[in-house]
Amino acid sequence: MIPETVEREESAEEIAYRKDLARWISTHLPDKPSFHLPQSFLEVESTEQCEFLRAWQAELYAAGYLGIDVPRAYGGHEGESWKQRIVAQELIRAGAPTLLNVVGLRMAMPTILTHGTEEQKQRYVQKILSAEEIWCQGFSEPNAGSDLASVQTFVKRDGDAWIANGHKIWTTLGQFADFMILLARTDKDASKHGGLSYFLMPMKAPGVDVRPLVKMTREATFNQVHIEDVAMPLDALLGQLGHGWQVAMTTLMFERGAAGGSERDLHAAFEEMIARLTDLAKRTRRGRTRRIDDPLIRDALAALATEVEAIRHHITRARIPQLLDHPMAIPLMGKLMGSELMMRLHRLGQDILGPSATQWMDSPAAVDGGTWQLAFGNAYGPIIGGGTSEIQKNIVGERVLGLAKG
Amino acid sequence: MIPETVEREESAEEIAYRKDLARWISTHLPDKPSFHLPQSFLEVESTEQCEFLRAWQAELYAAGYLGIDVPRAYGGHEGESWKQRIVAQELIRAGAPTLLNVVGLRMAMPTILTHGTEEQKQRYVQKILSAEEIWCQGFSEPNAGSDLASVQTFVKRDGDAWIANGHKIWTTLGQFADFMILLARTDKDASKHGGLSYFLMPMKAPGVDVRPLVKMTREATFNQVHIEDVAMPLDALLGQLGHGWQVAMTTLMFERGAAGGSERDLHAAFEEMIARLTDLAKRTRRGRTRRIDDPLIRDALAALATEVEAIRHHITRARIPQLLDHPMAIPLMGKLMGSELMMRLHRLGQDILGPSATQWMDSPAAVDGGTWQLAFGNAYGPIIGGGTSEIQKNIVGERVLGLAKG
Amino acid sequence: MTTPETPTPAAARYEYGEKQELLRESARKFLEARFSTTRVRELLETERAHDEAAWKDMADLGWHGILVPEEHGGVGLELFELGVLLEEMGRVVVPGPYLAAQLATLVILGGASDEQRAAWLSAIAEGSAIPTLALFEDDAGWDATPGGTKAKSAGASDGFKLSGTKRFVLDAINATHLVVSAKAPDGPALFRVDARARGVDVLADKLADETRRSATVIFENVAVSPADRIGGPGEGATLLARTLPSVWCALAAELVGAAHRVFHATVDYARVREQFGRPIGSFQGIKHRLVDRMVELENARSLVYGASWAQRHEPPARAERLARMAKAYVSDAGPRIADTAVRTHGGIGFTWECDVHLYWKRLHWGQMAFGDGAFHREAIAVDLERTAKPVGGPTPTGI
Amino acid sequence: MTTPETPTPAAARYEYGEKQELLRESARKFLEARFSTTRVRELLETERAHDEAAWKDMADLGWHGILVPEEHGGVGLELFELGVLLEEMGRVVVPGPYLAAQLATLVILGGASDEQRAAWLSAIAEGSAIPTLALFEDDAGWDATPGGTKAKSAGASDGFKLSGTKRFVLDAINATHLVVSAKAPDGPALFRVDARARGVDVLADKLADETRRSATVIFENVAVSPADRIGGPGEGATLLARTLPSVWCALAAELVGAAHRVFHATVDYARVREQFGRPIGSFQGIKHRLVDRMVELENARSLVYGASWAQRHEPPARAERLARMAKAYVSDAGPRIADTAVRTHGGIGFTWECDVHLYWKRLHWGQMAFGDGAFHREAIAVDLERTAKPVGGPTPTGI
Repeated sequence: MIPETVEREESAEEIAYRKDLARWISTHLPDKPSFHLPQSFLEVESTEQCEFLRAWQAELYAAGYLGIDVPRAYGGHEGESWKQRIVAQELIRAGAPTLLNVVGLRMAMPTILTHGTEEQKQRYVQKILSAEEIWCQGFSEPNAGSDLASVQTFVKRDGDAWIANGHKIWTTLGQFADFMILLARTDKDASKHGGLSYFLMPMKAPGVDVRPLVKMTREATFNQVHIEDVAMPLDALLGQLGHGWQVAMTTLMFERGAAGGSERDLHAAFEEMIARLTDLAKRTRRGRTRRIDDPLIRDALAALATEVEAIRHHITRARIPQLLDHPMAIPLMGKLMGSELMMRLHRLGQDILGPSATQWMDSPAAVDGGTWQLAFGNAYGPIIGGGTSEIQKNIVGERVLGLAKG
Repeated sequence: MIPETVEREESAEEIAYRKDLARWISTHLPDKPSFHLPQSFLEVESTEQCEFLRAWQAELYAAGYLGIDVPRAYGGHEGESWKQRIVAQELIRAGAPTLLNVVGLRMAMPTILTHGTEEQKQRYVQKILSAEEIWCQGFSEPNAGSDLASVQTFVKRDGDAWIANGHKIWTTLGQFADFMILLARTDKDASKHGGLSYFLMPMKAPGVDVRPLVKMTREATFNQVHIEDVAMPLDALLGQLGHGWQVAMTTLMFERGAAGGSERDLHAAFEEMIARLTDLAKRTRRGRTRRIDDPLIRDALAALATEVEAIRHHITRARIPQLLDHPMAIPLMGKLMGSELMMRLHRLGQDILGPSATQWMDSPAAVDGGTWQLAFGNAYGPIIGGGTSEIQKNIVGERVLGLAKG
Repeated sequence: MTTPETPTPAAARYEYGEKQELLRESARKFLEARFSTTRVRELLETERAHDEAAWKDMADLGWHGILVPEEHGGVGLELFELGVLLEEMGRVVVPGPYLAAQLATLVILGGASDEQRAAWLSAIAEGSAIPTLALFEDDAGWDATPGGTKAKSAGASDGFKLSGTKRFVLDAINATHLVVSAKAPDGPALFRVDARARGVDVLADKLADETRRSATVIFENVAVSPADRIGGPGEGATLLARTLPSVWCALAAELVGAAHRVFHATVDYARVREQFGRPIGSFQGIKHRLVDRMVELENARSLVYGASWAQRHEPPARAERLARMAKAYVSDAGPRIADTAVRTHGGIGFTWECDVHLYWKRLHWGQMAFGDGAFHREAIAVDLERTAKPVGGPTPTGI
Repeated sequence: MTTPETPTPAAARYEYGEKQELLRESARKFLEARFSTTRVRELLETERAHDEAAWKDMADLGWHGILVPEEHGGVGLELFELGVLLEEMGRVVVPGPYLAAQLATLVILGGASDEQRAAWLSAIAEGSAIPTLALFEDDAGWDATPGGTKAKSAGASDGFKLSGTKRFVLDAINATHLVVSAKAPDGPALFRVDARARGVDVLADKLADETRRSATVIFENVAVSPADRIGGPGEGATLLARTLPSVWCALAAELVGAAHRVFHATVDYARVREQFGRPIGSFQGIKHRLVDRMVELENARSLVYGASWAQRHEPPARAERLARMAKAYVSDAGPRIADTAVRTHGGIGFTWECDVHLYWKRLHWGQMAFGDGAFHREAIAVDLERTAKPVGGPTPTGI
């Protein structure tokens, strides 16, 4: 099913690609497994989930639907990047299983492609695309959350190896990962930002201890990673020694969608969310009244649909420098706007559900198996992870509006 | 008319007092003059308005309805303070003309009663009550708004006089005032807060130059006051030399309602506002639908009525120390809560009015002569004056919640 | 206008004296000792989340009979004092059927005959009878208008046969009795039904708030004796209309307790947690948001106290309006306070290990239970419209 | 997923090229030279707030005929380009009838016959004819359903006699022609009426936004020729339904310009104004609020551009939805941005001397004009409901 609203703006080539893809997805979509499938890569708990999703990603890659715009030398298809965006959209629309190796795809891969040596690119990229090697992120520490530059994990040179010691936290996929993008201090005497370096740390190396952390949703999907005398080869360093902060900023730019077309991927999810909320309001009632007939619900739904539409038009506008006050305005506000909007969409979902919003997963009285409630709780992930909304507002206020630091 | 909601909580004595008072007001309420009467003391522009309101305040005082709880020695009636609150409530309910000398009554008088010498109390208080002498406030300066302690107006001792030089701003009633409560620097070498003193400055003295400032409502009701070599007698100093900051804090506590029963006065105004908004929504329409029948208006009105009711119950609760986490919690949040709530009440008024909210005073298409719009614009006064909402939040966050200064 | 307030006569407004403060202090002591979050976390892993030993000790403290008149073995206090107790329970997110039993007791006390009071109340006060309200249905709103549940006459002496499905029945799995609304041949009726009666089927929910239990209860031709009808023929709806406001107040009191505790835990965290070399509470982004929540918390508390008092001391229309205001306000303020708690705690606030989520879930449960904000505000608007008098323009802004 | 975007074919989406940028630059240059706030303040003190010299110069620039086809003396651009121009006008809160004339021209262009176009458009392009919309009535909503205004048949050859009262007629005192909706014997109709015709009575409003003029216009048996009916018999309502979305877009574009200018003036102020020894923009209380407003401003701009383009290039239902979204969003974002401007400026922002109030008033005017947010959102909800397809649970949050 190709939504008419996208079709109208697209070229014949785009439409054709979308149609072929939709056909491929509909014939290759795996059957629902007997176990619960996570709603996103942030929620992968069990090995069976991990392997199911790994196989699905590998199939997508094999069919040419991942790494479309990555050079062939590194395992990509060297195609046009708009195709990759269409793939992301159609996967969401088809309700396909989530991609697994998203830290690899969205953070490690672009950072390696930007800062890596030729050897590093050849070594890592293809196995990220195929999900043969899973990646996790090692930035946050218990005392370095919003204040990321204060990380204390320390890496010292010892002959032909780097030796790491420290403690990372909120490590999604840590229990399955083969590698971690690691931000660590390499010089205690240098400035706070200048003493950092960026490594590609093997997770299966001796001294890496991954301990699950349980979320408020009861899912054990992120971890603490204790790093004790972990030895890494010299080429585990990405970028220059002491330039870790700059490399990490590249990663965060990609994570926050400031550097790819990820607003467009996001927009597909938001648009789908409006459709699903509208549908939910049509099939739920309060007393004898359909929720969609409640003027307060109607007003809130229309207001959120308007914001979703705004995101769509940001994408069109962002192509045109003359219509931007600051080149980074729209990209930099993406994470703030997107994560908060998704939370508000989910709050409206709860309001629509009313009393049945009190029900949890698989409760007999739950609507849609309680998945609305699970997704609502998990909506805090994107708000807090990758820099809280407060940090995002500082970044936008300082970099885009030119306001002084606090 | 005694609203049943207040009556039910009151003693027979209170009810009787309220009834007598209501009767007095109904027989003494002056006829509406030919000119526009200001909605509050913040909006007095012309001499005829000033004299009309001065006469009304004098009549209230003469009848024993002002200064009820002030000692007889200073012109008061030495009565119970609950009576003063009932007076404030009934005046609002009866739509009586506003009090004129409010800076005197709410700021200068309590500060003089707290920090003044016996002579100062005798000299000033009675004439404040009777509106014989009008007062204005001289705290803010062009470069000392939120950062009040940075005032630069300087007062130096010269023999038997204090000589003042400086520039005050936002001086409501400045054009009519006989005295100003003046916060000024007396020691440039002392600390920012320690070098301040507090004076009672005669406004009719040579060197005082009052220039009107026009508000966005077009009303010329506040002023800039240029002070050039203004000589004051030695007993113009209130409190000790160098203790001006502490004395000013007393003034602000009274202004912000933290030290009197002024939440209760406010509550009467808010309750009346809910009644008037409800009435407005009943008698206005959008198309053929009464505004009160719009579920969005109903929801907003009920939400605001709930907050108004909360203020009422704060008053009851504030009597009981065990039910307060911090003794100053409710008093200190009063200004923030009250001014912002009044703004939101007025915004709802505009939403109810819809297109006719675009009309200004006395436009033929305006509802109620455009007074809703005037009051809406003027609702910024209490939000910005006396410390903006941001300053209030700092005060509450630091003093009540114990959060560190920023 | 400016000197400190002279207290008005005590009789006219609620007082909070030694009696209430003693109750609060003893409650806090008991609850903190017996319901640490460690213990709460143990209990929520159990099927019934019901600490029977604590339940018995509460009986000794007189809590089950707090509303029950002394002649029936209770202590005969009022809703206001129940609120004090529930506020303390909310502070520790107490699991178990205490709230459910008290809400049902409020309804029973509002409608039971002398015979019924004599027969039922002492067991409630002892804690051996645990009633709960079974009022809501899929096709009926939170106003508990009886929907599809029917009480057919089963012949004059045999009483009724009850059939229907009730939703969101709090602690049904812990209850001994269900207070059920139904359409009887002679009009809306309310019945007390033995939870173990033949034809009663309890299907446990799984709640997001795991400290709570609720269920869908299906009644299939359940025999009810005429002696178990609460209120006279046709009086079921008016009886509920009269007693539900007290139920809302009690519920709101519990929620205020939870909001209070999680708010102040968050303030404490903001005072000590440092980032960028400063306590995070020193940043206005955190500070101002906490102050906004403080205002909401204080509003909620004042509304709950005022509304609880009003149920016995103000005319019914105003008492109902206040109860709805208290519930509506805490319905919305609770989740906002919980949201601020998670955000202020950052990543840790999103973990199972941190207690914040226990409160977050309780306050979101509370948002919906017995009517959300919008539901109650619509009824408040009806009342505002009814009582509004014709007046003129706006009141002054600068007073 | 991560490399920079390859542009998709230009034909499929709006482009903003040299033509548009030239228009914007020349507009900005002209408007800043001719409509400084000093000049705007002079004009608002005049009865008509209409700078006739500037009006003539605008004719030379081709602005009056920006939408008028070249064959009728115009420049034949589209709504998107009109939006660029109006955005610039909003930036300087331009007084005068330009907006009014263009809104009416949008409706005329949507329905006028070839004869009418030949007869009317060149005068509009010259600036000698100034039309305005007279659509709204006390008892009709913003959807401009004709209310009590009636066009009685005055005999077959004599046309109609128009009677009724129209409210909020923008720049009626400056207009030469009124585009009036009325109920004709053969259904809803739209007429072009000479503003000086016998029986037309213009009662000027006094607006809070003093840079604007509007009026109540009373029609009393005004003779209208059949040649002045726009659209065929019974087509008045559909014609309005088809053209009002463009009107909303144009209005929203002007408001976005005003919001943009006052927002950035506020940011500039926050960068230089110091308190407590720091620029006030360094305080998160100010900084975070400004960022919130920036997001709203950017949303509004993107919606306006997308909606303006859609009016010519997307199907009518979607074009209407987008236009309503743009107007609804700016209706609410505008006043919020204006509110932040006043608060950030502090006391000075509340003075007549400071330009902030000019924008504050314009944006509050704009909130209500041609339908407020809630009005348009209700229609958006109808469309959402109509187009929704049955689907399942939520989409993922972490994508």
